[in-house]
Amino acid sequence: MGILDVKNVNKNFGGLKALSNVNLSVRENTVHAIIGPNGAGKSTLLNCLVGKLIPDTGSVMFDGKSVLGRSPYEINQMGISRVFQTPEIFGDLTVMENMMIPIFARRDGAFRMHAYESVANESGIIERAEQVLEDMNMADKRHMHAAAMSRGDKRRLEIGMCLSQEPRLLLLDEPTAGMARADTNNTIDLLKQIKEERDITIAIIEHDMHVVFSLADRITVLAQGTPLVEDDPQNIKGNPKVREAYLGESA
Amino acid sequence: MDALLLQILNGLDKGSAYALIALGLTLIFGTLGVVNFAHGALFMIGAFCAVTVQRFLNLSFETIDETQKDFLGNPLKVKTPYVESWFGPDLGAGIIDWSVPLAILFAIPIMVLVGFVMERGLIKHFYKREHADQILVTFGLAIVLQEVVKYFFGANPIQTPEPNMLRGSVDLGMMVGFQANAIIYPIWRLVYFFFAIGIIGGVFAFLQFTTFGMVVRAGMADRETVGLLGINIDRRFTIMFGVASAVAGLAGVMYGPLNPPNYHMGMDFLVLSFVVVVVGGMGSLPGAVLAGFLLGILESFASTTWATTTIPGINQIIIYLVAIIILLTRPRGLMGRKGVMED
Amino acid sequence: MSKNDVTRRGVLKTGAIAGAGVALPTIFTASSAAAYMNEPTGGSVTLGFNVPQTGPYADEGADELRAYELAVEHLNGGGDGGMLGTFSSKALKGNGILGKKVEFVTGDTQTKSDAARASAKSMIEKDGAIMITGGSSSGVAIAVQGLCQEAGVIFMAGLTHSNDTTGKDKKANGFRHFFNAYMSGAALAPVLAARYGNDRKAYHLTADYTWGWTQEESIKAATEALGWETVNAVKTPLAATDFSSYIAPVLNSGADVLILNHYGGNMVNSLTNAVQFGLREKMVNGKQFEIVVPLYSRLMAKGAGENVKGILGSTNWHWSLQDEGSKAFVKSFGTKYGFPPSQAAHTVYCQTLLYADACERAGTFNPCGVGQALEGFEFDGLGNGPTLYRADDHQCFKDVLVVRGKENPTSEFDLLEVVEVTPAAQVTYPPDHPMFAGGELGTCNPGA
Amino acid sequence: MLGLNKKDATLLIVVAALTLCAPFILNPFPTGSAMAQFNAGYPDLMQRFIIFGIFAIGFNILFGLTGYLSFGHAAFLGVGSYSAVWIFKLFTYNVIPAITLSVVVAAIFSLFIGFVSLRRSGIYFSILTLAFAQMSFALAYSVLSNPKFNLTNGETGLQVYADDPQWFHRDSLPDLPHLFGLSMRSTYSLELGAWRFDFNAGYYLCAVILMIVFYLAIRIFRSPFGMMLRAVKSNQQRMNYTGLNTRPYTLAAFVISGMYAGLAGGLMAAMDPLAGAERMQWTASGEVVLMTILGGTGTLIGPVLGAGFIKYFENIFSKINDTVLHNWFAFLPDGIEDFVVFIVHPFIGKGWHLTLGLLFMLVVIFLPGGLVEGGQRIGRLLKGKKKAPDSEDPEHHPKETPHVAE
Repeated sequence: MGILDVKNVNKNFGGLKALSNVNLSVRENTVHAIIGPNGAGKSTLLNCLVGKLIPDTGSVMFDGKSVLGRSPYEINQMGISRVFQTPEIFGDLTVMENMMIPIFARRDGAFRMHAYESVANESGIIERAEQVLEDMNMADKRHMHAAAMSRGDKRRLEIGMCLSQEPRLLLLDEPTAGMARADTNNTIDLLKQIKEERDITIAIIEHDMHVVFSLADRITVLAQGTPLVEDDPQNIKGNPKVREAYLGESA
Repeated sequence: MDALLLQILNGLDKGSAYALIALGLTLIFGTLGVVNFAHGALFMIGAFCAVTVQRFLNLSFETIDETQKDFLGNPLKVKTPYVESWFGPDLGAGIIDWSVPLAILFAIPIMVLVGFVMERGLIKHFYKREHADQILVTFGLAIVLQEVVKYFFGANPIQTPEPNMLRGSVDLGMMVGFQANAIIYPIWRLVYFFFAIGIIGGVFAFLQFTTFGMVVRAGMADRETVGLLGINIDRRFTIMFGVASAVAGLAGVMYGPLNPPNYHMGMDFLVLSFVVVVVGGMGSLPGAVLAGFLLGILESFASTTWATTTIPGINQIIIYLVAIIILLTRPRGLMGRKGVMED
Repeated sequence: MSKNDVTRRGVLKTGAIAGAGVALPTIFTASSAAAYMNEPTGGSVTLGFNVPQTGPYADEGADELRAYELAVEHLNGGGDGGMLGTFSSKALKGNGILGKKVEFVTGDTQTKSDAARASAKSMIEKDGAIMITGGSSSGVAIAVQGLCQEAGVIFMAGLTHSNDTTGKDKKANGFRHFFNAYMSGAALAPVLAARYGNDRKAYHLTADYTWGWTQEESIKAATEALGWETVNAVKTPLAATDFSSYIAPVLNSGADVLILNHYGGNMVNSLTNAVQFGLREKMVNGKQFEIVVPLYSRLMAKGAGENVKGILGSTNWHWSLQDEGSKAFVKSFGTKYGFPPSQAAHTVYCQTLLYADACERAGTFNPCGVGQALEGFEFDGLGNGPTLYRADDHQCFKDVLVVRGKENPTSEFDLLEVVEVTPAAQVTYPPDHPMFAGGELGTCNPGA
Repeated sequence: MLGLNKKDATLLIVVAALTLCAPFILNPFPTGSAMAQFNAGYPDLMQRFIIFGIFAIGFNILFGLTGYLSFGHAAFLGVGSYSAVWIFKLFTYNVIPAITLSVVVAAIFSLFIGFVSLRRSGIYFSILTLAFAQMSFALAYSVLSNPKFNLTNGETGLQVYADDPQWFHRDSLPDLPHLFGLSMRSTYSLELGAWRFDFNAGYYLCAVILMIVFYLAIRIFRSPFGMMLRAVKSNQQRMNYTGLNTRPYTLAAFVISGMYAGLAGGLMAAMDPLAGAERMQWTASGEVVLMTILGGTGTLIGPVLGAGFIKYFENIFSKINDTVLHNWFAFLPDGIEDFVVFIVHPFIGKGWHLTLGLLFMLVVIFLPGGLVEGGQRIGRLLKGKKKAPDSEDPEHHPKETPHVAE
């Protein structure tokens, strides 16, 4: 039993089988990578985990509770935070505000009518946000508008926002897609550091094998909507089926 | 039965106007991704093209008729249009009589030009701005256009009558075996309906069968990809804006004889045509046409005595009620595609 | 002064705020020394012309404004004097009012009650207008009349045709020269019966708001009294621009007359649509189908173009009248502006003269004095024959014109022809007539 | 002060000072002078400045913070006015219950309309609110004013008649809206030489209420709730995936702004006890959009400035006519004078709509931050002359295009 258990999940779009019979189990405190060629159903699977899509059949259990039919914010409140392929941050807000919002969400829940209190008086939240910014090495950018930052910084901020919620499971959707090599390496370092310093489970969808093999404890290979294999990184590298389905093309 | 047919017929001509305006709106929205609140104003400008042509044809010189007196008791100045003196009274009067259809020739280049100027001069700079900004700037433009027209033509409606030949009505009921007067229908409304069908057919054919249209349709589906193919999509979109503007303008030209144009007719139609577009589904051309006719017919039914006695005031709110219901039950409208203006 | 039952409110109106100890000295801004609101202290007196300058009635508003400027010119002794020369009362000397030069301010009603009240208030509060006049719709007239009553200035209504203005919404400070829906009915019905017979079936299309309803009620009552039958009366939305779905069922209903209780843009479009549907060429019940537009205005007739030809209706005044007053007015207006005045222009010109004259006769600008001078005032020479400003409801009683769209107009202004001048006696009704019941004139309010 | 930081407290004090001294500030020209035309310090217009300021502040809480563009807010204002006049008709002319009820009724109304409309976003939301508002207008203008069931008195507007019950009215009280006996119309005029200044009871009631609601608006802007609303505007997707439910946040903002609109409507009726249906029309909703944008969306003071600007235009600018123009340009040679008047003519007086439309377009195109941004730019320009331009300007950043409709 892992912290996240996906059982017999099927999802069709019209006639197209996007996912068929997906079984997957992410164990606590591991980094689990899901890889596969384009159109393998990685994003569909991810969307089923976070409440954006509902599978036709099957079950998705997080920590023993079903996530199916819950909306994204409820699933987040259960302890799953998600990092997007292109960084989703609050562009019009400052970095500091970006960091405070997830902390508010964790403290006050999905909605609270705190319209008369002042943000300036929320010392607990401010301290916590400053500490996370410190951890992310972004303290000097706290007053910047988030939209004005570089892509790498936006990614860093987004990860920081997710971490500030102390999630039980962190979902990363191609976190280095479209990044320059240097930014990619920075991100890898950041994620490695997170993995070492915290008790956290990470599920990562990735294209870049360099990233995958630097981070993953466990890898699931998806092809045409079905998991091909699930194994340790070393074994995946040598698996002929994987080579054929995936690595073969890009190698 | 005949009452039913009658209201369907009545809905058709109103629906034609809605459909034409909504078609143009959707073209602009689908190709350029711009929400154009000035589209009603284009309709209005079209109608005033007809007014202008009529004024132009009626340009006159004055002769003094001593036998008649004007309101101050002075000899009456009689006006004779130049056209009548050039082409003779009969042909001249005939030309004036046909001023509305003639105005089509005048309106097409004018409206295309207006469309180009609008797109190049203003809308172009708003592709990257928020929809709210687009709405606001075109809303401002609509006010300006309407006030300019009012400045030149006044606030009262101006008659632009149909040609004599097409005046009056036909008894459609008798043709299909009802008794006399059961279904009478004005000729010009029939003309308008078929004209609208023609234009709609033309636009669809244009998009369907020309390479230009294919590119535009591809652009509507995925702008970036087409841009990547190295096709100058921007220029085509400008042309598309001209086409949409001409469609709205022609709808306006031909509408004049139905109801005399006034400066605020654009605003009157604007809200309704937006409702039509939304009900049809943002970005769906067939949806816009379908919803236009559908809402026109529904509106007609809601104005029957039967409907208004059953639910008082239903004729005033039916359109909005339908819009609300559709939007809540079919969020993408009748034929909307996924992912258009959504989050 | 009105001798109606003095209500609680009536008592308060005169005593107004003075009686309320807590209140500051004045209501509005009359300084406490003044005997009444905006008492003119210098060598001039300011009138407030509140007309639609934007919105669909802007053209009528513009014509009203022209007439106001003309009236001011004449009052101050300029121009040819216009109807000052033909007016039966000779109190006006052409030296302003009570020796004070007449000045004016203008406001834009936008044909919205809110905006009209705002601009009237601004003219009273800011510009010190002693009298407010103008307007082109009944809703606005009633709203502004109410405001003038509260503020303590005289309101001389412009174009307002609803029975309510001098019916349930009448006010002691408000006066109407224009005729009303009841009078239209009373004047039209006999003409209709004479021309179209007593055995007709009428179908009403009515603009769905206050004025439309009172007009429908009036015409219905008048025609039914002559033997007509009302087949149906359908309300049309005010915002409607196309009336085809209302017109189409008319022929099927068995009706042989269509009565359009519409005004302005509504009238232009409904009439255009009705003609389009070929109604006028039809024979129903063995009779020629007819259309009637009870309230005509020349500016609107122009909008309807060819379609008005031969269609009967009523109007307050028309420039082709040949009495001395009308001729004088048309001459001075036409000379100044190059085209003949509309009925709106005529009525506001008369109202301005009547107000000025009342001031002269009363010897004061005090609204109560002016009101008293106007109440029961009988005059002639202003174009509508002998006229009475009735004390009970402040409505003018005078001849009403029945007109018809002209078949062969000689100019763009020559659209209507007068077919009958209905004498005042025939359109007079008792003050307690049920269509006008429900309101209280109250007592005049001088504002201070 | 009052839980505000120094900057906000200064702003509040400035606004308070301006509103309290408005009778002086708005009447800068002597009464008899030629420039007196530009005086705006008479009670009716001053009241309007404040009332529409309140309306726009409320609208800005929805539009400025969450980015939801409502084209139907005038409906709440109208509903507020109708409720207030009904209180006058049935119970008392005292304005306190009337204004209270107008806020409550507007809240209920906006809760319902907001609940339905907020199921959709972007232009769909705009059209839904527009549809609701137009329905309300049609109902108020004719359907609900029929003789059998006259709730709104249609075209004329709802007003108090002599035969209305007014159960709690006593003869010693003014026969106009009042505050415990102090008539809203009572005005004290101060004559100072050639100048005249009007101090109107109704205006000061409005002013006090404005200060209260402006203070509340500041609190909302600076609160975590306000931050959440800005986050909704910025990125709803991120909101959802951060564990926040956007629906109640937007609904709360919608209801709050509806209550502001209702308050404005109630005050309007309290100043002038007549509620006309036109104030519910969609063009009236458009007007508050114009005010907010013109002043500066999402800023605290912007909407108030925008409201003042437009109302000044409507009431003062629209009264300039050709005669006045000829007076102004009389110093020019005749031919040139006529030409100048001819050029200017279409834009002034009854052409004020045209000028307003042009101005509005210019603001949207060149000054998306409205008058407030204009002021800042000018301020920066002036500062820039003294010292080198600040490269680290926290207020101004290139804005990323949002990829979803707000």
